[in-house]
Amino acid sequence: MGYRRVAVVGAGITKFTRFAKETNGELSYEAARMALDSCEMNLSQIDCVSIGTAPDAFDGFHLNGETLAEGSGGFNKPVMRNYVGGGTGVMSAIHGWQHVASGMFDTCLVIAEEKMSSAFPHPAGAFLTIFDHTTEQPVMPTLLWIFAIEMQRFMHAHGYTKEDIAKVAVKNKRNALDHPCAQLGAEITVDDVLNSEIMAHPVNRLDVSPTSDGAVALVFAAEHVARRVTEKPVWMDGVGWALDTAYWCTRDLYYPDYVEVAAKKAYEMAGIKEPAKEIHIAEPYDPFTYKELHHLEGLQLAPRGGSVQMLLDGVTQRDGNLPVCPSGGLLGVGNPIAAAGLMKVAEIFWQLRGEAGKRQVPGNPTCGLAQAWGDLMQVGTVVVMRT
Amino acid sequence: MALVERIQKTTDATFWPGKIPMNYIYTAGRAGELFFNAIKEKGQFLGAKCNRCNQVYLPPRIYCPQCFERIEENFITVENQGVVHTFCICHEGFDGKPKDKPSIVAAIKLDGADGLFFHRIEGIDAKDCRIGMRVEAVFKPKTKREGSILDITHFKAV
Amino acid sequence: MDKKVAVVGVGATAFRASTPDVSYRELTYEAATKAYLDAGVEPKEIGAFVATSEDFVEGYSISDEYSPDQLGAVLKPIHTVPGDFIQGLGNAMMLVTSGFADIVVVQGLSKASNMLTKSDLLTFATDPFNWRPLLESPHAIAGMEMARFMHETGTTREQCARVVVKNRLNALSNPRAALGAALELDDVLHSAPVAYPLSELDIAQHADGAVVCVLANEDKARSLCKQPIWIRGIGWSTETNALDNRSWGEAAYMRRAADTAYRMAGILSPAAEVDFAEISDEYSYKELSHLEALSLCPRGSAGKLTETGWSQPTGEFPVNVSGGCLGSGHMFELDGGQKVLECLLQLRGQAGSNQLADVHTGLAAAWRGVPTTTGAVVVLSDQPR
Amino acid sequence: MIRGDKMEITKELVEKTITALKSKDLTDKKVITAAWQPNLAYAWDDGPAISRYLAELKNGKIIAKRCRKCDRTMLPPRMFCELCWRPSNEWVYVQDTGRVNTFCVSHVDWKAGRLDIQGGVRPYTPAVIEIDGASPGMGILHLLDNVDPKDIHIGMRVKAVWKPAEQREGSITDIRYFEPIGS
Repeated sequence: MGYRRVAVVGAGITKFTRFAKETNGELSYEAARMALDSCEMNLSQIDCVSIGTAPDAFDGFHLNGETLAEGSGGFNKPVMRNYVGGGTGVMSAIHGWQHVASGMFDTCLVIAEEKMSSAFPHPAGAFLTIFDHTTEQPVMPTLLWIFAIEMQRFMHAHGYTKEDIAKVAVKNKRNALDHPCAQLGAEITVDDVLNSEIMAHPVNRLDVSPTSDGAVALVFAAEHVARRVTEKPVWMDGVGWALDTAYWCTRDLYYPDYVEVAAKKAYEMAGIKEPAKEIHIAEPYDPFTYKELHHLEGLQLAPRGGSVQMLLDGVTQRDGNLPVCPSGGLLGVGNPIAAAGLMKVAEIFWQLRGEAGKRQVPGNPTCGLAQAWGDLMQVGTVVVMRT
Repeated sequence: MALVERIQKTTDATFWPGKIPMNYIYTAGRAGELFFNAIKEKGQFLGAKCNRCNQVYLPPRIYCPQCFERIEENFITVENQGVVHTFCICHEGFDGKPKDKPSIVAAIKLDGADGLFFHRIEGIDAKDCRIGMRVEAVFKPKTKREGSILDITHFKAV
Repeated sequence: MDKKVAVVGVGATAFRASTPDVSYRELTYEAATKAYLDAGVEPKEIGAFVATSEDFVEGYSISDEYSPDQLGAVLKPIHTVPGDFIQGLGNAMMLVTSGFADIVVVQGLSKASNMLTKSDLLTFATDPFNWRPLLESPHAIAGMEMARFMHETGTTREQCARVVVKNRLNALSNPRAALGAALELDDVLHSAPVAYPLSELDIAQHADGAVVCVLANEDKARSLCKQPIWIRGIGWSTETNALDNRSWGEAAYMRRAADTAYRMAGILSPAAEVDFAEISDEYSYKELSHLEALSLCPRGSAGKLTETGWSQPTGEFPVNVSGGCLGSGHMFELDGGQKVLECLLQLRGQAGSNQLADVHTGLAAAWRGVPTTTGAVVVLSDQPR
Repeated sequence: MIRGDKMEITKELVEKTITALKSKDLTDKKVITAAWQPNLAYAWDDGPAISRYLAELKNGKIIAKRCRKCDRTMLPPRMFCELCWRPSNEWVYVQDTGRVNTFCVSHVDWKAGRLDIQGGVRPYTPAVIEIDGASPGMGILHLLDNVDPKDIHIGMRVKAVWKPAEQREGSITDIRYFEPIGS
């Protein structure tokens, strides 16, 4: 099946921070303006806008997509919001692809924004109400529980230790030192992670990405436009997404089937037979340390039970064979949910164009992957990009 | 058949009550900060002018929604008087509960601005309110102003 | 964009003011079962799914989690569009024309009866600095819009009230509709004022229900379905959620959405080429302002035409024969779904006692309600472009 | 309009995109803010599956539903099988015992408040519990108690501790918690 070729031609990003003075519309504008400037386009050349923002409960607006439309360049334009919980950031890139690949639009401005600080002092109520209102919420669960529960199962299945998993935080926070937008770049040790306060065993403070404000924007274009505005289009060669059942307690959480299904669809579309060989650089979703490893296995970039060995062998370092989260990921750059996912897609864009500055991985990568996860351990969203 | 079994007795049809417990503090943002400080400190309204589109946005933006140029530097003062662009007579509050006394809620085009400002008109009978009528902002005393649209108590007919 | 897409199956529940005997799961499952049966497909043959919902309407902080099971979409590509059903339909169409999937499903659901604080909910969609502190009803935004529309076009409250009388009467003969009633003009005009000129009966009450549509590309449509209904054109547009710089006297968003849809459909003269329409009427005046924005009648004429019976089922251009939102119920994101459903049934000749004679092209148009300025339009036809 | 294309996200470029504040700036009104507490209240219809589930919990029993085609006993019960997508079949009672599929030891409550562990407060120990009589892997989210958190392990056998009948109200919390069998 031949698809209409779709390229990313521009990208913009705000700094990520815990409390931003800017409104959610202003954050969107800053990212969108930078993305348009990066490819010297103006708003009149944009056919449509896709907005990604995770729960309305963070920004604090019912119909948050409508609230964000104007700052996202959507005034008097076709605007559509996409939503798959935490997977929304990468879904936004997929949604941008859908708009242009459909043939209905030649250009699409994709914005992902989150202003989690509006939920004050903490978005706890939003995390409680992701669970089934009748059968789960009465035991007063929190988001941390579901991660800790999954991490426990993942460690149990493969015999992984907390010490080994902690190395993800060490790697990503160090990588983030080179990211000008990063909220939590740091030089830390495994002991720092293990000795940080216990949140919900086996999860410690430094296993967790922060609460953040921020926005990211990408410009998508059909081939004939892309060739006109840039010499270095980055092609969206494969996209895939999937949701598993909402009955999350009925699944074995040790393995993310939903990521596998999404990845296989993206690989099929991109003509990738051996992902571990053909993909040079990966940005899997890392809201928690173990999630990077969990997702590498689901993405078929590490064998089941083999992701920790890759980490220990240095394969996933920025100068390793398969650099993973060279941006610094959510653990280091920060986690304004939807924006964090699109930040990963933007990182692949900059890396493949050789524009990642101090974060640039060696060896002129030509094929990269970004992935996000979301909902009740449920959503996989994957894009494969090539120069 | 979609559902092989359905509830057969009304008493078996139960529901589960719940709330989404959230609490918010919003920031006014870069443009809003200037706008509300001008109301608070000077009793003035600020608009943002896009020279390219020849529009004065009120409340001001850091960007022009139409051409997307940055207009953060182009804030100008507009008048405290203007005309009623449209209005309605509101009998319910924000929560849908009936009010003791209906209010006149109006969209007001202040002189010098293109954008509309929303507030209540007081001191006239509802049936005397007209589209096109001139009105003026009535501010609280400066010491009582906090940087909010409620620093304006209401608009009155000129 | 020359690829053709058709609706090959549709399923819906009845729309009712409340549905205490089923949860959102069973409600959606019923609509999906009917739609798949109608299309002759099994869930495993469906390539992708689009759900439409908004978190705070459903009562979850991440409502999309609960979308796959009742659609048979477990481990399938499914995502949520927090938008009107017709926007979801547009997204599903993109999935077909891009070649991602041959068969795509769109789902809309309303459990409006389960949301107890609807006025608070709409207030929560407004600007926290420039509107909320006034503590005024969100209906005031519609009331002010109605007043400006009447001022600019010369439309009267009586003309708006005629829309209510028409649509609620139409709903009496539609077994799916929740709110059929035989009203007189005075019942509407003298109902309690809410945000005058808007009165209680000018405002659509809510309803529950679910609609599922199955879309397919041309090959699949012709093999699956004897009577595919083609999506000839579709469009959506947002003006702005800000109150200060929107158009108050006309539904500019609907004009732009319609422009896109008509361009895709190759329609130059909508009033002549469209046979009937199902149009958003969450508020009585919206049917009139939308008719004008959709270029189905000249600006300023919709009220007068309504007085003449032009938009009655027996009139020259039937509008909201189903009863519309006023008669079927306002169902948040599902509003567009109700309109698409009724258009499909008319075009298939399955609209029962409300069936119009000799209709080939219908238009469905939805607005996302206060405080938004987002509209979506789809032109459906028994013949492809 | 071909560009040289050497765009790099630098510190200078992003510096002015965000003005970072501190929590105190919001609470002390160093910047202009607006507070809002939305009133979002619901009454979700339980439907035939969950209303029966809750009614049986009130009776001190756990009920599941069968899918004959998939040979699955599904908990919580549902009117259709989400895998084969057929209407589900008969109701079956399952046990109030089970096995810990996975768990964690939480030092925070749902409001992200820290529990006073040093002060002797017991951490929350939520778990996914595979219920005996339901299909393998078919678990529910609940709490473990009456066990030292250090002794909890995957595979541990547990039993429901119910509220007294007169206190039960048709809720998952009619089970107070699960405790190890034999404790």
